[in-house]
Amino acid sequence: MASMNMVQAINSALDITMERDQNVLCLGEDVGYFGGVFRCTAGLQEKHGQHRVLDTPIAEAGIVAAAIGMGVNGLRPVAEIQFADYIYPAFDQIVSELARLRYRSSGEFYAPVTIRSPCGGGIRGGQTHSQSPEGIFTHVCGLKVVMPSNPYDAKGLLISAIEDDDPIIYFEPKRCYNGPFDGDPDKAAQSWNGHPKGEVPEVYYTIPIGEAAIVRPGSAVTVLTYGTMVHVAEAAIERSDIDAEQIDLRTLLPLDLEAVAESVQKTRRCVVVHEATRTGGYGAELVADVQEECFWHLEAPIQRVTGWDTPYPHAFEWDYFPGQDRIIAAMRCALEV
Amino acid sequence: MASMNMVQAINSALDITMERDQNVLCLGEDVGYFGGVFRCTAGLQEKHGQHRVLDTPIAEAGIVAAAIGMGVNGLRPVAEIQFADYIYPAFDQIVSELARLRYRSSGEFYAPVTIRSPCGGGIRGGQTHSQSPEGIFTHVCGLKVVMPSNPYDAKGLLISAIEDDDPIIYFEPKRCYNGPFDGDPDKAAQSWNGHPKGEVPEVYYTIPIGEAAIVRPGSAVTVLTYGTMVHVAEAAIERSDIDAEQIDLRTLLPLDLEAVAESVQKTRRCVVVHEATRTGGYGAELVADVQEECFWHLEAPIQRVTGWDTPYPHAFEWDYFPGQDRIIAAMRCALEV
Amino acid sequence: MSARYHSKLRIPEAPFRPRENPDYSFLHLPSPEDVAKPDCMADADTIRQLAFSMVRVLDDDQNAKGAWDPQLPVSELLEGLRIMTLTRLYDDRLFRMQRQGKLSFYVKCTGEEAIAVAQAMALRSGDMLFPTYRQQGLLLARGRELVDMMCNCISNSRDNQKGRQLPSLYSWKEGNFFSVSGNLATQFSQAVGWAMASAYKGEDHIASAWVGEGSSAEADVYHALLFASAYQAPVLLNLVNNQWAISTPQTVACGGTTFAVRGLGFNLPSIRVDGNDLLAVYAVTRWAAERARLGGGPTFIELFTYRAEGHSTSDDPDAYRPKDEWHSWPLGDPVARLKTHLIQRQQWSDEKQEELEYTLTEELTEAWGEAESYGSLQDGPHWPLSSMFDDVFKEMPAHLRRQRHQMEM
Amino acid sequence: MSARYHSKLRIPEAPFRPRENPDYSFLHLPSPEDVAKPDCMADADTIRQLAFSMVRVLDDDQNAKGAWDPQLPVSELLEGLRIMTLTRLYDDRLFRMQRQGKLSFYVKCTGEEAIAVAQAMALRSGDMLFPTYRQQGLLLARGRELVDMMCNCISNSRDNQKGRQLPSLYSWKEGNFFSVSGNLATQFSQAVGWAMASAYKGEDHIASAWVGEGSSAEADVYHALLFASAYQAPVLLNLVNNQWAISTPQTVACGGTTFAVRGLGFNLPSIRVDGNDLLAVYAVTRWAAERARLGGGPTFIELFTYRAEGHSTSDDPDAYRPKDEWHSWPLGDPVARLKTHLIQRQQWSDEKQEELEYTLTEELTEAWGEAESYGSLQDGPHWPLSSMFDDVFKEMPAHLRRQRHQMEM
Ligand SMILES: Cc1ncc(C[n+]2csc(CCOP(=O)(O)OP(=O)(O)O)c2C)c(N)n1
Ligand SMILES: Cc1ncc(C[n+]2csc(CCOP(=O)(O)OP(=O)(O)O)c2C)c(N)n1
Ligand SMILES: [Mg+2]
Ligand SMILES: [Mg+2]
Repeated sequence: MASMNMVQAINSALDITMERDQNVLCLGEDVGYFGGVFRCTAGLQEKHGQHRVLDTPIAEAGIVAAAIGMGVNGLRPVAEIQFADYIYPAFDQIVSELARLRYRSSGEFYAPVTIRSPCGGGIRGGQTHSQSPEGIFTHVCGLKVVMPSNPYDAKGLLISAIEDDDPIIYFEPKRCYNGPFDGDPDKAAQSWNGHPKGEVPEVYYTIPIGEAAIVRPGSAVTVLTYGTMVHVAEAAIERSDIDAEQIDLRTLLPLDLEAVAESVQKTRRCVVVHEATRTGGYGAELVADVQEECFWHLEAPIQRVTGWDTPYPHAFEWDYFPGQDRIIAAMRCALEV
Repeated sequence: MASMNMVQAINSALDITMERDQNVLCLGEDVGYFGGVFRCTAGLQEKHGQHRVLDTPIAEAGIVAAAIGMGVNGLRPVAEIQFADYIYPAFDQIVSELARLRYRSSGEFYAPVTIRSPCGGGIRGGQTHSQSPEGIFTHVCGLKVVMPSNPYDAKGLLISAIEDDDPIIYFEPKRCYNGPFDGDPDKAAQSWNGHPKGEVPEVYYTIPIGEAAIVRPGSAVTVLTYGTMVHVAEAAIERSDIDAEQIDLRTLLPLDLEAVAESVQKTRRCVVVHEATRTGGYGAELVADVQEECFWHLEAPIQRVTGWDTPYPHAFEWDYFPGQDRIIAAMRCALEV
Repeated sequence: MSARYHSKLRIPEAPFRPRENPDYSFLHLPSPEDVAKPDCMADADTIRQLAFSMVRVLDDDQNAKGAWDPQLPVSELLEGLRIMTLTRLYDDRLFRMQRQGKLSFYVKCTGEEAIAVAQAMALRSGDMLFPTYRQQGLLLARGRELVDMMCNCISNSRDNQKGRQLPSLYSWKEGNFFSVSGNLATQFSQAVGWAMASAYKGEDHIASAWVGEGSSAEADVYHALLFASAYQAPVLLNLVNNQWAISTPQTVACGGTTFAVRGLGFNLPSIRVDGNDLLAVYAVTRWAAERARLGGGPTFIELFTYRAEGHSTSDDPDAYRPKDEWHSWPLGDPVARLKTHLIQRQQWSDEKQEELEYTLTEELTEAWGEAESYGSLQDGPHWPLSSMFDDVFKEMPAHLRRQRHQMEM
Repeated sequence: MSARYHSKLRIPEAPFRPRENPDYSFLHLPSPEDVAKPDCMADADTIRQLAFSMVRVLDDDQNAKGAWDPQLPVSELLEGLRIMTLTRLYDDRLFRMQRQGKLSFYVKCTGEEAIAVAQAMALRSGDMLFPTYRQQGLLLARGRELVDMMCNCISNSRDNQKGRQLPSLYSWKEGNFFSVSGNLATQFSQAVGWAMASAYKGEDHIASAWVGEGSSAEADVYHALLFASAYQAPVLLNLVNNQWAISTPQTVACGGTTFAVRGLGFNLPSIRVDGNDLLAVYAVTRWAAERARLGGGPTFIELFTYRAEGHSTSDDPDAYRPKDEWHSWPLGDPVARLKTHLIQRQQWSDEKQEELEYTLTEELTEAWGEAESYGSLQDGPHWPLSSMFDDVFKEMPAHLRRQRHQMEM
C-alpha cells in the first residue's frame, strides 16, 4: 500500500498495464517527453520508451482515429484528450466509428481503445477547461463511460478499462486529482494523504466496470453522485445531519441500476447530483430510470442538482458549481413530504 | 393555400426568406446545382443565383465554420447537413463555437445560423442514414432544437428559425417528407395531399419557436411526441380507442414545458415517444421534467417508447422502429393502475 | 424583391453540365515515356514532379511504354482482365437486382475497376485494406466468394454482418478487408493507426486506404496525411479522383491544382496516376508498397479516373452532368483498354472476352441463386431477430438484455 | 516484464531537449536579397518557391535590404517599435500580476511581437481579425485601451466579456477583433466564412486569421485552406510557427518540410517569412492584403518565429527544452532588431528606448490601478451575478429564468 493522489494512481495503472502487456501504449498531446499537462503520464516515456508513449499532433480526431487503427491491429491504445472540453473534434471518430465498429462488422473488427480525459470545473479554467460532457457519451450506444472519484477506484477502474475489449471513455474529475474536493473553495485544499481511498496498492488490481459503490449507507434519501460531486455530497450530507444513503456510480454506462433501485426502494426518496449542465444531462437518465424502477416507492419528486444551463463562467465559478448548499436544499426538498 | 409535401414546404420557406432578405443564403453538399439529395433546395440556385446557393466541399465542419463566419459578418446562412448521421464531424464547431459564441463574447458576436438536417429512419437507410441525434444537441446550452412533423409547421418553423438570431438545429424527419408515415411499412404510402397539415399557404408566415401543439385533446393519458412519431402515435391512439391527449412538441429546446405540464396534470399519466435510442435520449429529459412538474399528479410511472440502444439495423428496421404496437402497449401500461 | 448585393465571390464550377458538350482536351496527359521512374526510396522532395504529372503505362494506342511498365507476365494481365470483367458484371447484376427490389441500395464502380483490381494484385494478402464503398474489386481480387458478397448485400441469414449494414458496405476479416463505414473518409486516418501498429510490432504488413476526391475534404484525410508523415507509417493513401462526388464536380474539392499535390505539404511522395490503366496503377502501387515495406514510409497516390455511372441507385446523373459524359473521357474504359492491349499482343481476342463474360455471367447467376436460397432482404430468413442486440458490446449488459426481452414480448 | 516488440516506428523528435546545446545552424536562412518579390497578382503556381524559402528584409546586421523592403516611413517604424515595446511590457506586467494571484492565467507573446504589430499595421481598420490567444499585439496596435484589456483579464465589473472568459481570450467588437476561442484553430475556418460574406456583399474588407503551428493539425485549418481556395475568399491565413506547442516541438506537426508548403496543395500563394522582422512581416502582409482586395483571393503565410517564454503561466519550459534556448535562436529578438535598425539609421537611441520603456511602464501602472478600481477577480465587483444567465440566448427562455430565480434564492 502506498499513499497516492489520483494522478499517481492513474500513472500507476498505466505503468502496470504497459509493463504487463506490450500491446498497451499511450498517445496524446504532450503526454510523452513532458508527461502530460496534468502529469498523468510522467516518467512513462522514459521508462517504456518513445515508441510506447507518443506525443501526437494537436488533432483529437487524428488521435482517436490512430487509436482505432491500432486497436484493430491488436494493440490496446490509451489515448489522452488533454481536456474533456477538447474531445468534440474527435466526436465523429468516437461516435460513428469507435462506438459502432463492433456492431457494424458483427464482431469482425473492434478496437479496445481507452480514452482518458480530465473533466469538470472548479479550477478557474473558464468555459473551455471545465466541462463535463459525459451526458453526451452515455447516449451513444457502444461506449462505456467511467468516472472515478478517488485514487483507489481510479487505478482499479483504469486497469479494467484498458483490459476491456470495448471502447471506454474514462473521465478524470481534475478537481480531485490532488485531493477530495468538498465544494468549498475557501477551505484549505485537502490532500489524498490520509484519506482511506488515497491508500492504493502499488500492485495490479482491478475494479469491475459497471458496479456502483455505496459511499455511505443511510435510510432517509438516496443521493446519486459520481466524480467530484461524490465528495461535495458527502460533505453536504455530513453537514446536514440527514441520514442519506450516498452512492458513487463510478461507471455511468452500463449503469448499476440494481444498486440504485435497491437503495431508492429502501429510502423512497432520491437526489441526483452532477456538475454538468442540467437539461439533457446524465441526471435526466437517472431520474427517468429511477422513476421507472421505483415509481411505486417514491414519496417525493426526484431532485436534480446540477450545473446551470450556461457555459462555465470564469468569474462566477462558485455560483455555477453545484455546491453543498444546493445539495442540502435538494435533500430537504426531497424529505419535505 | 396549396397542397405541399414537407420538401416543398421547406423549399418554399427557403425561397421566401431568400426573396425577402438578401442576407439569407444556403450552403451544403449537393444543395446547389442539383438541389439537394432530398430536393429541398431544388430550383433555388437557378432562381437566386450561384452566389446564394453554394455547393460546398464534403466537410461538415467546414460548412458550419463558414456559416458561423458568414453569420458574424451579417448574413443568415442556412447550412444543410446531408444526413443527421453526418453532423458529427461538425460537432466541435457547433458545440464549442456556434452555441457559445454569443455567451463567451457577451453578445459582441453571434451567428444566426440555421442548420437543416434530415433525420430518422424507416427508409432502409441502415445505421448511417437513420439516426435521430437530437438528444445530443438538447444538452448543449446555446442551441435551439426544432423538429417539425408536417409541411405546415415545417414552413412556419423554418422561416422563424432563419429569422431567429440564435443558432438553430432544425431536424427534418425524412420519413415524413412525402407523407405522414404512421409506422406501418406494409400499408400503401400516404401523401400529404388531402392532409390538413399538407395545406400550406404559399406566402410568408411563421410559427413561433418554443410552442408545442396539441394534436389531439384527450383525458386518459398524455402522449408526448415529435417528428415522425407524431403520426405513429396518432395512429396508435386511433387504433387503441384510448382517449389520449397527444402533444407535438415541435420545438425541443426551449421546451414548452407549460403545455406539457398542463396536460399531464390533467391526464395524470404520461407516455414519451421518440425514435432515438433510449438511454440518455431526449425522452429522459422529458421524463425528468414531467416528474419534477407533475409528481403529485402522476398515477403511474411515465413510460418511454424509443428506439433500442443499438445502432439502426438494416434488416431489422421495423423491429427497431418504435411502432404503433409498442406505443399502445405503453399507453395501456400507463393506464393499468 | 429586395436589393441584391454585387457579389465578388468566386464559385467553383463543373467543367460541363447537362446539354453542354463535354470536351476534356484541356487535360494535360503526358505520354508514358515522359514520366521518369525514381528509385522507390528516393527522397520525397526530389520527386515532387510526380504530383503534377501523371504516371501512365498504356499509351493512347494501348501499348505498354515507358519506365513505369511493370512488365507483368501475361497470366497476371489476363487475371487482371478477368477480375475487372467480373467486377463489372457483378455490379451490373446487383444493380439490376436492386431495381427489382431485392437490394435496398447499390453502388457501382463502373469505369474504375482497374484501381481496386490492380492495387489488390500489387499488395500482399497480409496487407490490410481500408476501402470505401467503391472498391468491391478488392474483394473479388482477393477471392471473396460471390455468394458471401451477395448475402452481405441482401442481409440474409448468411450475411457475415448479420443484416446490419447497407449493401456495398462490406466487411471481410479473413480477407483483411476492413469494415466499410457509411461515414466518409473515417477509414483514412484509421489506416494510419493500423500501419503505425504494424511498424510498432516490427511487422512487415502495410495498410492501404482509399478515399474519394469529394470525401478528401473531410478532416480525416488531413489527419491521415499528417500522422502518416509524422510517424512515417507504412501506409498507402489512395485518393480516387473520379471527377464527381454525387452531383458535385471535383473542382469544388481540389483547390485548382491536382489532388496529389496535397501530399507535398507533408513531404510525402505524391504520385498522380492514370487510374484507368491497370498497368500504371499496378506499377505505382508496387513502388509505394515496396517503399513502405523497406521503411520508406507512406505514399500519397491520386488515381485519376471517371465515375461512369450514377453515384448510386439513388440518383440520376443526367440531372447534373452531360449524358454519356463518360464517352468523352480521354482516359477511356479500363476494361476495354486492357483487353485491347492484350489483343494487340495476341494474347486475347474478342471471342475469348465474350466467352469469359458468358462464363462469369453463369457464375453470377448461380451465385445469386445460391445467395437467395439463404434468404432475401424482404422475406428472410435473416439472422435471428434477437441478434439485433449482439455486438453493441462484447458482452451484453443488463439494459440491453432487458430491452431484448421487452422486444421479444 | 513481457517480451518487447522491435518497433520500426519513426518518432519525430525535438531538435534539442534540456541539457543539450541548442545549435540552429542547420536552418537555411536566405539573405534578404535572395528572395524575389513577385507582383501581388502573380499566379500562385508561378511563385511556389516562396513557400520553401523565407522572406526577410532586415539582414543579419539589421539593415533593410532586398525587394521586399516596404520602405516604411520612419514614423511608422517608430510606431511599430513603440507598440512592440508596449506589448512586451504589458505581457511582463500581467504575467507578474498573475504570479501575484490577480489573474487566473496568462499567456505572453514574448519574442513574437513583430507578427501581430506588423500585421495590424499592414491591414485596414475595417478588416476583421480572427486571432489566437497570442496576438494581443493586434489590440495594442489597434488602440484598444489598456484599462479595457486589463479589465477583461481580471473579469471585473468593467470587463466587456462580463467575466466569462479566461485572461488572454479577448474580444473587441468595435476593433473588429473576433472573440478568441479556447478551442484551438476553430477561428481559422470561420474567418474564411467571414471573408466569403464580405465578397458576397461586394465589400472590400478582408479577413485575417491566425493559428499556431501546433494547432495547425486541427481539421479547421484544412477546411480553411480548402474553402478559401474553392471560393477564393479574401482572407489572410497566418500560421505562427513559434517552434513549440506547449512541450511539443514543431517537428511533430510539420511533416518534415515547411508549413507554408501546405498551402501549395490548394494552389494558394504560400509565403514563409521571418516572423521576427517587423519589416518583412509588414511587407508580406501588405502584399497579401493587396492581392485579396484586388480579387486575387487568399494567401497562406507561415510566420517563422520562436516562443521565447513558457506556453503560459501554467508551465515551466525548462522541463522540455534547453534553458534559454531562445538566445540561440538565429532570428533574434524582434524588438531588439528593429531598435538596432533604427539606431543604425540614426533615428533612435538606447536612451530613447529607455525613456520609452519608462513612459510605457508608467502608463501600464496607471492603467492597472484604474483597472483594479473597477474590481478584482477575487473580490469583485464583478458583473451582477444574475448576468450569468444572459447571452446564452438572445432572449432568456423560461428554463433559464427559472434557474436564475433558483440561484437567487
Ligand atoms: C461524413 C459524410 N458526409 C456526407 C455523406 C453523404 N455522401 C455519401 S457519398 C458522397 C459523395 C462522395 O464522393 P467521393 O468522395 O468523390 O466518392 P465517390 O462517390 O465519387 O466514389 C456523399 C456526400 C457521407 N456518407 N458521410
Ligand atoms: C482543441 C484543443 N485541443 C487542445 C487544447 C490545449 N492546448 C492549448 S494551447 C495548446 C498548444 C498550442 O500550440 P500552438 O498552436 O503551436 O500555439 P502556441 O501556443 O505556440 O502559440 C494546446 C495543446 C486546446 N486549447 N484546444
Ligand atoms: Mg468522387
Ligand atoms: Mg506554437
